[in-house]
Amino acid sequence: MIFENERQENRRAAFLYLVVAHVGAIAILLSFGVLAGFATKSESFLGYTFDAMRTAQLPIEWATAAFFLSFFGFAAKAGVIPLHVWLPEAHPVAPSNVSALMSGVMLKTAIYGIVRVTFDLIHVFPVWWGAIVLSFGLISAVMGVLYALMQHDLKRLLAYHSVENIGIILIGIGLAMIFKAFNLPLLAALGLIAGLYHTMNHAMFKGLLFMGAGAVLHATGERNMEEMGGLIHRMPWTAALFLIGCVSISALPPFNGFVSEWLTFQAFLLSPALPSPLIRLLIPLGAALLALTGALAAACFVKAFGVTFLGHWRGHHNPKVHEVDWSMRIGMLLAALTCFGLGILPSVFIDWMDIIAEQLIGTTIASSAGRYGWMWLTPVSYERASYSGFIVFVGIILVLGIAYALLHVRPGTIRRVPIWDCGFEKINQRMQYNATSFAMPIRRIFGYLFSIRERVELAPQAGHKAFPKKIQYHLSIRDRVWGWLYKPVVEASFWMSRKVGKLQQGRIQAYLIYSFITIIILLVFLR
Amino acid sequence: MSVLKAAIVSALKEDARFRARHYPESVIFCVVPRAKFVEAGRVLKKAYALLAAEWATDETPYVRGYAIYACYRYGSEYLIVKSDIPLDDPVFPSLTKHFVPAYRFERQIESLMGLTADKHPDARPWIKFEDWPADAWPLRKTFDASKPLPRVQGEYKWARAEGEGIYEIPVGPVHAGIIEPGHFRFQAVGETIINLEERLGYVHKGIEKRFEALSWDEGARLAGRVSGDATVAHSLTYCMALESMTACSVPDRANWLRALFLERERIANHLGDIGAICNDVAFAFMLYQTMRLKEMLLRTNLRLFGHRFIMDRVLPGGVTADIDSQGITDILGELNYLSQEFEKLVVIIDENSSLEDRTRATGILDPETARDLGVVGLVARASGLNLDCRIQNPFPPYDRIVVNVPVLIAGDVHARVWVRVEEIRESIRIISEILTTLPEGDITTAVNAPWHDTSGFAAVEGWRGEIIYWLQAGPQGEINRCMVRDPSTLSWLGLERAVLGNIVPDFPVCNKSFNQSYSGHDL
Amino acid sequence: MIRILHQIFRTGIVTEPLPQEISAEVAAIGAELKAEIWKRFNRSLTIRQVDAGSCNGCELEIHAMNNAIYNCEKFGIHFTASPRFADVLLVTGPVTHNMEIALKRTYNSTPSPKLVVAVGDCGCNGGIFGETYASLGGIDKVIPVDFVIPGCPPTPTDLLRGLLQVMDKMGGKGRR
Amino acid sequence: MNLNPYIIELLQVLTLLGLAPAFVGWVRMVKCWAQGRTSAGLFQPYRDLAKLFSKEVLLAENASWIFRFTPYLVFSTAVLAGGIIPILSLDLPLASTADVIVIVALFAIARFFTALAGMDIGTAFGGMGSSREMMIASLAEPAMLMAIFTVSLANRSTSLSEIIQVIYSGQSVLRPSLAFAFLAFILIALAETGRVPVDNPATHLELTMIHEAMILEYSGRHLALIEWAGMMKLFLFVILGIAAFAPWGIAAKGSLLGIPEALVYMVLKLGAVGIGIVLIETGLAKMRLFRLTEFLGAAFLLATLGMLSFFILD
Repeated sequence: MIFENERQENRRAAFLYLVVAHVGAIAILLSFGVLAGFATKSESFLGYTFDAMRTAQLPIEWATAAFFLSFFGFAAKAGVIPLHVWLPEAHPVAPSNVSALMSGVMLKTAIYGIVRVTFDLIHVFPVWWGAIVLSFGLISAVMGVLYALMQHDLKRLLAYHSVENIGIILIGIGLAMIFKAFNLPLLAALGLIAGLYHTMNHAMFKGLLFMGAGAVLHATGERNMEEMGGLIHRMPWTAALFLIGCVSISALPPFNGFVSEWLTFQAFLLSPALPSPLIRLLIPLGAALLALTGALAAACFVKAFGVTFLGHWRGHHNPKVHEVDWSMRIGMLLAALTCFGLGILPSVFIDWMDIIAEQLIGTTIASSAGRYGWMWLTPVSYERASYSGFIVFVGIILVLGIAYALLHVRPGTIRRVPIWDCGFEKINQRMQYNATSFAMPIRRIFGYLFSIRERVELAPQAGHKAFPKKIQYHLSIRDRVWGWLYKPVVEASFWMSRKVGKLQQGRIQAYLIYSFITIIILLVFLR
Repeated sequence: MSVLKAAIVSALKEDARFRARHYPESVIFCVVPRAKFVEAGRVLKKAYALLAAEWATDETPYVRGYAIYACYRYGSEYLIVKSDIPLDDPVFPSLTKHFVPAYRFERQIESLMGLTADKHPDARPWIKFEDWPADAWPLRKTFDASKPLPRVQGEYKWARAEGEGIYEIPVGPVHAGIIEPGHFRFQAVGETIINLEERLGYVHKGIEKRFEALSWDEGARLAGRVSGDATVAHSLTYCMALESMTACSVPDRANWLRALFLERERIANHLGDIGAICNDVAFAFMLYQTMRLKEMLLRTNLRLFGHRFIMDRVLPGGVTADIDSQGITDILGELNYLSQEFEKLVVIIDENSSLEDRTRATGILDPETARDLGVVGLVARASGLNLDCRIQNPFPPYDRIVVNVPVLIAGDVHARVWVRVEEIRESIRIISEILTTLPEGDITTAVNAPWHDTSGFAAVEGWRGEIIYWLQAGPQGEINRCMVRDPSTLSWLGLERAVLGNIVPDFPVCNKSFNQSYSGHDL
Repeated sequence: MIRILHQIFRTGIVTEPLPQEISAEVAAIGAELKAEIWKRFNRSLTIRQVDAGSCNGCELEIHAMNNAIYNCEKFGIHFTASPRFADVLLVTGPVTHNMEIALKRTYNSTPSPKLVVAVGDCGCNGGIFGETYASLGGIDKVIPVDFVIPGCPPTPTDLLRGLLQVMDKMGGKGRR
Repeated sequence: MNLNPYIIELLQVLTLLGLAPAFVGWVRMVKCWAQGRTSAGLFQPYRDLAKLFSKEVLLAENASWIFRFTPYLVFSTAVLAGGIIPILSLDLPLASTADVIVIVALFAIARFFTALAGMDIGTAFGGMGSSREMMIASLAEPAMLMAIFTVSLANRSTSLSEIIQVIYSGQSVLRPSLAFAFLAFILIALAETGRVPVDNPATHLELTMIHEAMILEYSGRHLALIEWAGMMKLFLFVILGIAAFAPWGIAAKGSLLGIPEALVYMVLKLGAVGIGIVLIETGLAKMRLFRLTEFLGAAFLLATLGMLSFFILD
């Protein structure tokens, strides 16, 4: 993390990461302490083993405490909103392969932790835990993708998408928890598999995208998308592979992102049976927000790919951009192939994953999901829903091929001409859309979620504002969570330390009084 | 004594010389030294005058060097200030500090006449593109207009917005619709327009120079083609300027017929505009309805007057198309039908909330800015400025007709639509009045050639607004200079301001609601 | 809405058949078009209108061609935003010095097979604006012109008739 | 092996390819009448397409493979969707390949690539169109899914054929949730197919365009494919609405003879929908771009309300 530590922002990010990681780790340890403590009742301490913890019979208050401590801890590690602030700071400054690894593995350990603690160690829990997890998942998903849309730093954008994807995973897990609490094991397995499938997908496509971003960074020395453009001509491999990542993460068939989103939707659609009125309100809202997330993610990746790889070069300097070497290409290629494989052969992979569901929930969905062979994915039953990524893929390719062949029977001429520019010949790189502009409509629609400041300054030319000579435009977008949550904490701690500083007057009497008061308080409360 | 003259006299004392040989005599003409040119402007500004036009002449045929003119307007008064400029020092003081519209007038003078505007903040040429040779000043007498211009390398410096996420939209010259060419450069962030800069001049056909090569009669034909949609108004203004120079008394019937043509032109164009504005917000139903009515008018024009736009029917000395009693009955019947149909459409426009939603608060040109920029015509009247030559400077027969022009204060697209609606109603009424009181008599009279070194001025309210022609006869009685000021020259400025803060997709409807002439501006 | 419907039914269909008498003959400048490919353009003609410097009189009449009475759409003629979609460039002129490059670029941006139809007296030869420093004269001074429709401005009937003759010359005989 | 389903599948795709332009022709025809003029006839879109296929292709100098690939992809996703949505019969071998969610996603792929193609050339208009399209999609697509979900919940399946079968078997009852979903669907269909009041398919103004702004650079056969796909999309959205809310008349499983009857029903329904579209387009002006938020927000809200009312009332 502190790899390129000469820069201020790197150190800030690293510090932030350390703080969050530590606070999170403390929470997790506390949670394990609670679990282990109840498991063994101190006389025969078996140590912090999962086997020991599993046997614990917790009173509900302590179980809740343990769950929320571990959820808080893992959520901080995973970057769930509002504990996400370190993530977009850390990813951009980390080397790209580390970013790929971070999103591929570290975020996943957090998911592993949540699943392990909830389903395995505590394993009996009330519905509202699931509702909480689902809610955090939804907020993370929607806010994550919205924040991502506002970014024009490619790696920051991807980092915010990690927040979104963690959200989607938590939606699946939350649903599974709700179903499990209502004792609907098949549906719980579906939700869990959906979440875990997305975990796997995310590792693949986010790894691919970070590698792609790294390749771009390597080739251009730029992270800011506003300074890029037209890279598809100079980095055709990276572009094509990055595009596969974009399509995957945007949940478009026949790639893998769609499979897990589809499974999550199916889990949502199977929930009318639930008896709780609160959940009945949450489920439709959840489905709506998940749908919104998917659509916004597509918008975001049209922006990311379109601005980075398409159009003309936007930058002021003009580096010699060239394709990355084969080792990087192969890395991306493998990830892309996995994305594709996960997309068209989901029943095969679900078959492999079913063991988890069996262990944690006691049911598998593979038998129903793969009942009609490897081509078909039928999570519950053939009548309810079915999807065949393979046939969709073959169908598209087939029609595409036929159309292409039919149209190229006669030799058609293709002529390369200048851009149609309304007859105005002096086109420059400024005359194309950029990332900030692309996101502007969405920024305007969801603007109330951010604190956005816009300002236009005119330097008048003729003493009249009708003829400006120079116009300066300022735009600042801030994460509201920072202002709401962290800034007060930071300010409060500064205030505290100032106050505490005042207490430290260096006189022995004062310190004696402090210790005296402390002892009295302790005595009063801890009798 | 008129207000403007009094202001000039009290400020400049003997420096201002009031000269004859400029017609009509109701328009005050004074000559001031070059050093006092701006002072005169300042004084007139304090007297609440607006700058109507500014132009330059090459008076070398009279061995006088160049001259700069500024025409001011206040209420029903026009006052023209002239300063002579020596040949060897072609510099004139800039009025831009006091009058915003001078901004473009002076750039144009600098580009086409080669007189430098002193203290003008913007040295970029206007209409003269960057690929013209720098010393190509077409309005100078020494310029050979018959040869094509060579192209040179050059660059136009656009106003440029800086900041994160700013991009530029170049639109035109070849626009997507069936529109004239012009270039608009937006500085935008996403959909928000940060700045709009117009760059016109694509249809510069050298009209002002062309006039100098034509006879006075041919000039009327050319004037009719300055802006095809306002052909009657342009040729009428030209003719009136010429007639004032030659002391020609136009038969009364001709005057009334001219007004008839003018009002018919107004109705036809307003109908088309209302439909087109609705069509720009995808309310195509209205376009087809209004175009149907417009077509009806144009066909009657063709049948009765021999041309759909009544082009070339107004000539010096009168008109060339008359109307008989059958024609009068036809037009009255047609107007009756038109009025009924139109009122039905107005109700639909008025009641359609989706339409109103698009037009209200879109493209606001507030009254203060409108006054600053000196916009004219219906754009001004939609922004609270009561400017109409038919009332303030009534030329015959409007001195005998009561005209009630609508003035709205909102300055948005809706107001501009509504001004048009009200004007159509008013024009229908005026035409009925004209036809019922049309005097008998000749429709044309002979026009003498103007005396040398006389100049004539006329201002006519075309459908867009005030059109000004200023003619100067040469030593041989030929056209030495013909200054054309289409209302577009001023009102284009309003568009740049009106779209600020609007979103990009609202620009077309703003533009259409102004509907300024490119050809009339570029000349 | 009721009012709109009422107006629609009251108005009815106002499109008129094209009068048979020909007031202006379209003049072919280019070679006869006999290629098989042109047959496809019969009753489907996409037009990109370019004002290369006209006084906007011709534009008014081209607009009128679209109205319900002449209704050029009935013949499969429609106007388009991008020259990439176009078959015909309908150019009004004179070509000004300042529009010359833009006109050439538009021509170059139109996929072949394509036709250029010059509209109006100015489009034919510069009209009253003549050939000066600013006006280059007729359209054919800048891009190859296939047909001209003269008139100042040509009436919508002339325009429509001209375009239909262009379609005829291109091949098959379409229904009127 | 029973070949009937495969014949029906083929028939379906041919119907889609063949009738989509005619439907657009019909809409234009009715619109012309409403504007008081005669039209170019039902078959004008065919003539336009045929002509475009024979024209030269112009490519901008910096067009990448994405620009050339997109028309084919857009076309093939539309055709594939046509093989899945029951147009004439429920007897579709492809029907289980994809449910409604996948169909929505198929349209999303087409849009994703069209938006990319709009940005490929690097003009202001293309990017503007892409940005607007994605903005609208990001609001319309969730609303669409919600409306569809309500229907699926009511009929306990996300597969369209199954939904229709449930409606046919009389198990489906009229619910308030379906009314909400239907209203939402109408609004969304207008948005997704780029009709007034969201987009104006007849506009010439590049600054106000949405869909057309992205394809301004296309020509020749590429343009023809995109136009054809656009027509199919309109057709399919209408069919989708019919299938989800009023499928009566469609041929049941295993019946080849029901097809002609289904065709007649479909043509009648399409005719009526065409008139409906024209009424909306005649009576409304296009909305201001950011009014669309309210329009689509209303659709989203309606759809969510539909689903909520299903969860709470049923």
